[in-house]
Amino acid sequence: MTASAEPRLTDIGPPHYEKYLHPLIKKNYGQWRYHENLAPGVYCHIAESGDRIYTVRAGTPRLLSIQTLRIFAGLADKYSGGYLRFTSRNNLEFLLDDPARIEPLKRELIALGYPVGGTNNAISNIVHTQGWIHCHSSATDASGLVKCVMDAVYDRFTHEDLPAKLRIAVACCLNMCGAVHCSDIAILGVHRLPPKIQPTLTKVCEVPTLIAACPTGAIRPATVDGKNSVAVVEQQCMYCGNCYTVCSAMPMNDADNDGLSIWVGGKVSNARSAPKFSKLAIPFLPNHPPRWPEVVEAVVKIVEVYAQHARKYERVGEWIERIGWPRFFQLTGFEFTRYHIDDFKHAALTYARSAHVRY
Amino acid sequence: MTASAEPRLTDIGPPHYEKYLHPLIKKNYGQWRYHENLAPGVYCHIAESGDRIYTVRAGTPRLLSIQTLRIFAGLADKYSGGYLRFTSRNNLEFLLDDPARIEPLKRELIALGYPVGGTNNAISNIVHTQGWIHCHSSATDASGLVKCVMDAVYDRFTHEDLPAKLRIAVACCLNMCGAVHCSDIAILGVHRLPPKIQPTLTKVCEVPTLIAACPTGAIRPATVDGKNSVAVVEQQCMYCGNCYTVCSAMPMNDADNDGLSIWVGGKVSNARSAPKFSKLAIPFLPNHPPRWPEVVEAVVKIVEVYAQHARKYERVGEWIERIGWPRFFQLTGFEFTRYHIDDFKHAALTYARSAHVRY
Amino acid sequence: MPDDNPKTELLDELENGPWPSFVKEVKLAAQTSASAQDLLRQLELSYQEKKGHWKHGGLVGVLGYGGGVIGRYSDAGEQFPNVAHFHTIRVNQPAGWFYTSDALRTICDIWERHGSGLTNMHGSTGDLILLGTRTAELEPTFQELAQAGFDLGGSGSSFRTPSCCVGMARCEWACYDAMKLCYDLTMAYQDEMHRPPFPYKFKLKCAACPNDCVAAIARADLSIIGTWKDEIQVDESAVKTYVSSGLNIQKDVCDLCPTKCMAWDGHKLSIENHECVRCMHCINVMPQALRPGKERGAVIMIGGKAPIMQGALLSSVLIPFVAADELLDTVKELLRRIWDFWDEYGNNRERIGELIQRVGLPAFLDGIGLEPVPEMISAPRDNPYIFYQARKDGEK
Amino acid sequence: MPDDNPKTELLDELENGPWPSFVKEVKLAAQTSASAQDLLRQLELSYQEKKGHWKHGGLVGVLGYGGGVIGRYSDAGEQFPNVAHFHTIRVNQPAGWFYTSDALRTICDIWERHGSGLTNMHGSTGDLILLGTRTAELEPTFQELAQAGFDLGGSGSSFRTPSCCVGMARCEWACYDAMKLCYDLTMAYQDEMHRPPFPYKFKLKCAACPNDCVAAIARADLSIIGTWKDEIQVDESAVKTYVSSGLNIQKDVCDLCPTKCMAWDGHKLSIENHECVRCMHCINVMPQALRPGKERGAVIMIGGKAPIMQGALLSSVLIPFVAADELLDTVKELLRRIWDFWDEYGNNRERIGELIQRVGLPAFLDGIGLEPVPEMISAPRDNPYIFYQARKDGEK
Ligand code: SRM
Ligand code: SRM
Ligand code: SRM
Ligand code: SRM
Ligand code: SF4
Ligand code: SF4
Ligand code: SF4
Ligand code: SF4
Ligand code: SF4
Ligand code: SF4
Ligand code: SF4
Ligand code: SF4
Repeated sequence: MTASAEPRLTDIGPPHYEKYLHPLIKKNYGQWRYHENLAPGVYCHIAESGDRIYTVRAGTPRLLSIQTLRIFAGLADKYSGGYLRFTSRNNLEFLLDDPARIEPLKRELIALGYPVGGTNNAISNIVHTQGWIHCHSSATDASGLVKCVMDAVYDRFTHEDLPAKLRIAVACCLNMCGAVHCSDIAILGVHRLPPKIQPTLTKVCEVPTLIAACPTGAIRPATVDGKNSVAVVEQQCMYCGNCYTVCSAMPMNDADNDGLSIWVGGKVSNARSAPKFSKLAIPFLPNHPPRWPEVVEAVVKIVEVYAQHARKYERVGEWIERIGWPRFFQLTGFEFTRYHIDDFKHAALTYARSAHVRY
Repeated sequence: MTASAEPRLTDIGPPHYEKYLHPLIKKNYGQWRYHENLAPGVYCHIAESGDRIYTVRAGTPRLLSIQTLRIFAGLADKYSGGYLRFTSRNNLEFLLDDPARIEPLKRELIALGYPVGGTNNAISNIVHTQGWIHCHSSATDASGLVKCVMDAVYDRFTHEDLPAKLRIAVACCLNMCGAVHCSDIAILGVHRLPPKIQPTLTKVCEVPTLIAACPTGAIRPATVDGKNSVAVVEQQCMYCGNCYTVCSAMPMNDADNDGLSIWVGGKVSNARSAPKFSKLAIPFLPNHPPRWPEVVEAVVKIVEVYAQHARKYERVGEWIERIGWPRFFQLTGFEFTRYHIDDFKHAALTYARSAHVRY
Repeated sequence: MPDDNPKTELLDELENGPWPSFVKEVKLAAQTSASAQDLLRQLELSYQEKKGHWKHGGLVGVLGYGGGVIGRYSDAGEQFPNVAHFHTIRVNQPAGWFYTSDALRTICDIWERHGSGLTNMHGSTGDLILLGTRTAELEPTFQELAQAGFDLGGSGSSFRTPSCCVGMARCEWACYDAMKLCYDLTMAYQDEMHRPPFPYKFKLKCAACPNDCVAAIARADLSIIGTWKDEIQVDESAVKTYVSSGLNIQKDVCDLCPTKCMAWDGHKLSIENHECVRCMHCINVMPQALRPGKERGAVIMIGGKAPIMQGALLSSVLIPFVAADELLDTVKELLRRIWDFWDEYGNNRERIGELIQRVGLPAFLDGIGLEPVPEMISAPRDNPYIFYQARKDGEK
Repeated sequence: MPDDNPKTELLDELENGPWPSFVKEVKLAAQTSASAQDLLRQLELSYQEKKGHWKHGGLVGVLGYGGGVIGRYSDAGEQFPNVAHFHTIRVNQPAGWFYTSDALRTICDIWERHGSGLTNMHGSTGDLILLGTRTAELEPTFQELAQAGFDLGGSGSSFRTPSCCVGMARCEWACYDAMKLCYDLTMAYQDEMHRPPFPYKFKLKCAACPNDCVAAIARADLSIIGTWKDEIQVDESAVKTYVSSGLNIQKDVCDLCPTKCMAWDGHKLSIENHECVRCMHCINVMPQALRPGKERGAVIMIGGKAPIMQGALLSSVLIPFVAADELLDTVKELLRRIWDFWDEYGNNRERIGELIQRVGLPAFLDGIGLEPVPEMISAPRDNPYIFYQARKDGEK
C-alpha cells in the first residue's frame, strides 16, 4: 500500500490519546485513589471504583528497531489486551487488568533481555540524546555511554534500595538535549578546542548572526582574502559550540580533545526542595569507547557514596547540600580544580558568602 | 598651646589601645569565660579568674558636641575609673568594676537624656551617614531620620523583648555608607531624576571616566558647543548618582523627586543562616522633614508585624524567608509593585523558580 | 538488501552486559535495512576515531511544512552510501505516550517501507522519532503516517511538540487533565508547529502535579504544573495505618516538609495548610492517607531551557494559580500575548526566558498585560537600581 | 563668637521626643562655635527646601598626606560664611573604640581650638570624625593631634582605617586577638593609608568570631572572621542548668542549628562537630555551657562592599582557616599579593570584589598564587562554559 491514492493530509495533529487507552483506564480516568508498589517495576493503581490497573515497567535502550517494537506489540497482545505505553524516561509500560499475568509477563520480558524495574527509589532509564548515531554536534556517543553505565548500575534498576530516586542523563554536547542540567547525575560531552574556521565560511555563513551567537563575544569580524569572515579570540572561547550550530564552517570535533564531564545534584521535582541545577563534579574524562571505563567508574562511585551516606528520601543534590561540597569531594575522592569555580555571568553568587565552614 | 614648636609628626598611627584599657580588662584580656545580661543595656563579663567587668550601654545621636563628650568623660571619671568605649553602632559603653555603681550611672545617664539599652534582642542604635549635615550626594537627611525613627521605637531600645536583634540603618544615597545593604530594616535616600548636566562639565570632568562610571551605560558621548561632553539616555538611568560622584557637573538633587525607600531582611552575622542582603519593601516614600511621618510609620509597621509573628531567635530576614514574601506583603499591607522585581544583573535568579506556592 | 555483515569489533563489545543493547537493535534492523547496515559501519568508524561523521544538517522536509524533519548527511557518504542521506522524522506522539499494539505495528510497517527501521521511543522532547531515511522518502512517509492518523512534530523555530505526564490516565495526583490540555493545545497550534513563525523554538509541557514527571520546569518555555489551592485531604485512619506499619512520620514526613507546616503529636497529623507550599512530599510518602486538595488547577511557569546561550534557566512562576477548567482558555490567551511580545522584541535565536532576562520581568509583564504579584519572585530586589517611572508631577 | 541665635523652627521640632537629639548637640556646639551656628542655619534651609547645600568636595588635606580629610564647601557660602569651608577630619580611632576620659578631653580641647566642636563618634568606617573646619585649620589640627598621639585615617583610593570588634578585651568568644591584629595592620600600612596608592578604596575589618559584630563581611574588602577548627567545648552541667531554668533546648538550639548537627536526648547534648559550620548560634544561646573550640584562628574572606557600581557584594571565603598565631604574617603576605594583582589588573574605581567578579575567581587565585579549595564556593558551577586550559599534548 502506498499513500499516493489518498488526498494529501496536513495538520491533522497526533491521534487522540483516548483511542489508545485501556478500557479500565478510560472508565476510571481521573478517578484514581492511590497506588501501591508491588515489586520493583510493578505497581498498581486503585480507583475510587475499586478497579485496579497493574503496570509492569521494563527498561529499553530507547533506540529500538521495528523488529523489537513488534515483539513489544506481541507481548501487549498476549498480556495486556494490546495496551502499552512509554514513559517520560523511555521505559516501556504494560497495563494489565489481571494481576495473574504480571509474573508471566515479567518472566518473558527478562528472558528477552528487558529488565523489569526502574520504579520508586531505583535508578531509572537514562535520558539521552543522539551522539554519533545521528548528530553533527556530538563530542561523544550517547547510546554507548548509556549502555555502559546501565550495565554497571543494572542492579540499581532492578532494585529499589536507594535513599531516593536517582535520575541520570547523558548529552553529547553543550546543547544538552534532554535534562542534563537538572539531573542527579549527568554525563556531558565536551569539546576543548575552539572551532576550526573553514575557508567555506564566507560562502555558507552569515557573519553578523555568527558573531551574535557567541556567548562570550569571542568571535570578532575579520577579513580573509578580502572577504568578510571571522576570527576567534582563543582565550575567550569556552568551547560551547554555539557558533557551529549556526555556521557549519566552524566545526568543533577533535578526537584527541573531546571528552566527558560529570555533573551532580540536579533535580526537577518540587518534592521537598526546589528544583536544582546539576553542578560540576568532574570537569574532564577521556572519551574511551566502547566502554568508557573512567566515566562508568565515576558514576558508580557517586552512586555508591550516595547510597552509603544519604538519608532516606534525600536526592543526590539534597544530600550534598546537607553535607556540603567539600565533603562531597572528600568522599568521592574527586579532585577539586579551578574549573569547578564558576566564572560565567552569575559566578559571584556561587562564592561561599558566609563564614560557615566545616573543618 | 599650638603645635608649631614641636617637630612635625606623620604616620604615627593611632594610639595603642592598651593605653585605654581598664586595668581589669588588661588583666583578663583574652581570658573571659562567659557573660550575663543583667538588664537592658547592662551586662557583665566573667573572667576565668572570676573577675567581673560590668558594661553599661547608652544610646547617643553619634553626632556629638565636645560639650557632651566632656560630660561623658566626667561620667567615666565618676563611675568607671575614667574608662569608656564606643560600640560599632555608635553607642557609648562605660566599663565598671563595681556593680554598685551601675544603678547610679544608669540614673544619671537617663536623667541627662541618654537611654540605657540596645543590648540583646533590642533595637540598637541606627547606623547612619552624613545627610544634609555634611554630604554633597544626599537625597535626604540622615540624622533627622534617625532621630524620628528612634523616638518612635524608643521602647524597643530600652527593652529586650523582640524575637531577636533588630538592626536598622539609614543611608542618604545609593553609595550606602554604612550597612544598609545588610540590615534588618534599612532606610535609603533615593533620587528619581537623571543627573542635570551642567555647562561646566566640559571644564571640570573627564568624559571617559564619566562614561565608564555609569553601571547601565546610560551615559553617551555628545558634543556640546563643539566640546566633548555627554548626554544621558533617560530610560537607561536608574538614578544611582555614580556619575555625580565622579563629576560635579552632574547633580542629582531634586527637592520634589528625591525621597526614601525601605529595605528589609538583611543580616550580617553568621548565626544560624548565612549573611543576607536587605530586600526592597517600599520603593518610594516622600521626603517629609522634619518628622518623616510616612517613613516612621513604615518602620514601626515592620517592627510590630515582626514582633508579633516571628519566632524566638528569628531575625527579620529569617522570619520572612520562613513565611514567604507574599505573606510579608499581606501582613504589612505594603503594595507589591513592578519595582520590587529585580531587573539588574542577577535578576533571573530572583524569580520564583519552583512550583512552591502558598495560597 | 545487504550483502555482507558489517565488521563491528568495538560495537560488538556493547552487546555484552545485562542492559538491553542498542547495538543489537541496529543489527536487528540491519537484517532488512541497508541504511542500518551502513549506520553500523559508520558508527564503528566513529568508535575507532572517537569522532562523529555527520555533517551539518541541511534544510529538508515535506511539502508545506517548515519542520518535523532533521536533515542529516554523512561526511563519509562515499564510504557509506546508504547513510549519505539519513534524515530523521519527528512524529507527534499520542499524549501520554499511550499506544495499542496495532498502532505500534502500523508505525513499524510504514517505517519498514520507507526508512532504516530504527526509531527512538521517544525523543527527549517527546516525539516518536523515525531514525534515518533518504530525502525522497520523506513525503511518502509523511503521507502514509497521515493516513494512519499521525502527523509530524516540531523542529526549528516553531512551537515544539508539547508533552505531558500520564496524569489522570493513571495517576491519583493529577490536579488537572494534562493529557487533554496537551492534546488540545497541540491541535490548536498545528500551524505554529508546522510552519516555524518564531524567533526560536518554543516548548510547552504539562505536568499534572508538582512532582513534574515530565521535567517541564527544566525544559519547557511554558510549564503548566498542576497544584491545588485548598487543604490537603487527610484520611486519619490511613495515617495511623502507615504509622503502625512502621513509617517514622516525624522523621520521614514532618521533618522533611520544607515549611515544617506539619505536626504529628503521636495521634493526629495536623497541617497548617496556609504554610504548605504544595511540594508533594508528604503525599508522596503516604499516598493512601493524603491527597491534594479539591480546588485544583495549575501554576503557570515560564522560561525553562538548556544553557545555550545565556545559561540554563529554570521556569519561574508567571501565574500562581489557574483553576483546572479555565486552563485551556487562559493558556491560549497567554500564549497569544507572549508570542506577540516575543515577535516584537525577541532577537533571533533568543528563547522567551532569555528575552525576559534581557528586558526584565517587569517590562515583560507590562508587555503581556499581567500585574506583578509577589508569588513571581523568590525575593524582592536587593540592589537599589530602580528604574522609577513616576515623577512628582505624574504622581499627584 | 556668634552674635544672634539661629532661627530653626523645623529643627527645633527634633529636640522633642525621647531619643537624644543631634539638634541639641549642634546647638550646644553653637554656643561657642560660629560654624556650628551656620551649620544650624544651613541645615534649617535644607529642611525647608528638602535639599542639601553642600558642593562637590574639593581636594584639601594636610602636608604629605593624600587622604584623611573630606573637603566640603557650601553652595550658600555667602549666606553662611562660617561653613563656606567645612571640611571633616578623619582621625584613626583606637582599636576597639576604647578611650579614657583624658583621651576624650584631649580631642575635645584640640577640636575646640580648631573646628566646629562637632564630632561623629564614630564614622561608619570606624574613624573618629571631627566634623567641619576651614582649610587653614587642617594642618594645625593634624599636628596637635599627632602630638597627642593621634593620626589621620584613610580616605580616597587608600587603605582605609581598619576596624575591629571588642574581641579579647571583653568578649569570651574571641578566636583571635582582633584588636592587636587591627592595630598591627594599621601600623604596617601607614603609607598605604596616607598616600592613596590603589585603584580605589580598600577596607579591612577584623571580627573575632562569626557573629561579626563589626559587620566585616558586608563592608570590608578583606574580612578576618574568627573561628575554630576543633570541637565546641561543652560544659555538660551548665547545659543542664540552662535546661532546668527553662531553655527549650530542642526547639531553641537543636532545631535552629543550620546543619542539625546537635542532638538532645533529654540528658545529654551531642554535637557532630565535623558537621558544625561554626555559626555560633548554640554558643550564643548558652554562653555558660558552650564555647568555641581550642584550636582557634580565622577564616579570611574577600570582596565585601556596597552596591556602587556592579552591585553589592558579600565577602566570600578566600582561606578557610589560618591559625591565630599565623594571622599577621599570612594577612600581610596575602595583602601584598592581592594589591599587586589589583594594581596590575584593576580598573580605575574598581573594588577588589568587582575585579574578582570580572576576571573570575580562578584567574584571581592564579594571580595571587592560591590553590582552589571547595570551601571557597557554595556550589560548583552549573553552567558548562568551562575555559579548559589543558590540551591533549599538555596533558600526557
Ligand atoms: C511514568 C512516569 C510518568 C510518565 O508520564 O511517564 C512517572 C510516574 C510516577 N511518578 Fe514520577 N514518573 C515519571 C517521571 C518522573 C520524573 C521525570 C524524569 O525522571 O525525567 C520526575 C522528576 C525527577 C526529578 O526530580 O529529577 C518524577 C518525579 C516523581 C516524584 C518526586 C520524587 C522526588 O522525591 O523528588 C514522585 C514521588 C515519589 O516517587 O515519591 C513521583 C511519583 C510517580 C508515581 C508514583 C505517581 C503515581 O502515583 O502514579 C508514578 C510511579 C513512579 C515510579 O516510577 O515509581 N515521580 N517522575 C515517569 C516514569 C519515568 C521512568 O520511566 O522512570
Ligand atoms: C532528537 C533530540 C535529542 C534526542 O535524541 O532525543 C534533539 C536533537 C537535537 N537538538 Fe535538541 N534535541 C532534542 C531535545 C532537546 C531538549 C529536551 C526537550 O525538548 O525537552 C533540549 C533542552 C531543552 C531546551 O529546549 O532548552 C534541547 C536543546 C537543544 C538546543 C539548546 C537550546 C537552548 O536554548 O539552550 C539546541 C541548539 C539549537 O537549538 O540550536 C538543540 C539542537 C538540536 C539539534 C537539532 C542539533 C542542532 O545543533 O541543530 C539536534 C538534532 C540531532 C539529530 O541529528 O537528530 N537542542 N533539545 C531531541 C528532540 C527529539 C524530539 O523531538 O522528541
Ligand atoms: C563619613 C562616612 C559616612 C558616615 O557618616 O559615617 C562616609 C561618607 C562618604 N562616603 Fe562612604 N562614608 C563612610 C563609610 C562608608 C561605608 C561603610 C564602611 O566603610 O564600613 C561604605 C560601605 C562599604 C563600602 O565601602 O563598600 C561606604 C561606601 C561609599 C561609597 C560606595 C563604595 C562602593 O564601592 O560601593 C562611596 C562612593 C565612592 O567611593 O565614590 C562613598 C563615598 C563617600 C563620600 C566620600 C562621598 C563621595 O561621593 O565622595 C562621603 C563623604 C561624606 C562627607 O562629606 O563627610 N562611600 N562609605 C563614612 C566614613 C567615616 C569613617 O571614615 O569612619
Ligand atoms: C559591643 C559590640 C561589639 C563592639 O565591638 O562594639 C557587640 C557586642 C556583643 N555582641 Fe554583637 N556587638 C556589636 C555589634 C554587632 C553587630 C554589628 C552591627 O550591628 O552592626 C552584629 C551583626 C548584626 C547583624 O547580623 O546584622 C552583632 C551580632 C551579634 C550576635 C548575632 C546575633 C544574631 O542572632 O544574628 C550575637 C549573639 C547574640 O546576641 O546572641 C552578638 C553578641 C554580642 C555579645 C553578647 C558578645 C559578648 O559575649 O560579649 C556582646 C554583647 C551584645 C549585646 O548587645 O547584647 N552579637 N553584634 C557591638 C555593639 C553594637 C551596638 O551598640 O549595638
Ligand atoms: S546534545 Fe548536542 S550532540 Fe547531542 S543530540 Fe543534542 S545537539 Fe546533538
Ligand atoms: S565555541 Fe562558543 S565560545 Fe567558542 S567561539 Fe564558538 S560560540 Fe564562542
Ligand atoms: S550615603 Fe551617600 S549621601 Fe550619605 S554620606 Fe554616604 S555618600 Fe554621602
Ligand atoms: S545616575 Fe547612575 S544610571 Fe543615571 S546616568 Fe548617572 S551613573 Fe548612569
Ligand atoms: S506529575 Fe504528578 S500527576 Fe503527573 S504522573 Fe507525575 S505524580 Fe502523577
Ligand atoms: S505538600 Fe510539602 S509543604 Fe505541603 S505539607 Fe506536605 S510536605 Fe509540607
Ligand atoms: S564578633 Fe564575636 S568575638 Fe567579636 S565582639 Fe562579637 S561576639 Fe565577641
Ligand atoms: S555552632 Fe551553629 S552549626 Fe555549630 S553546632 Fe552550634 S548551632 Fe550548629
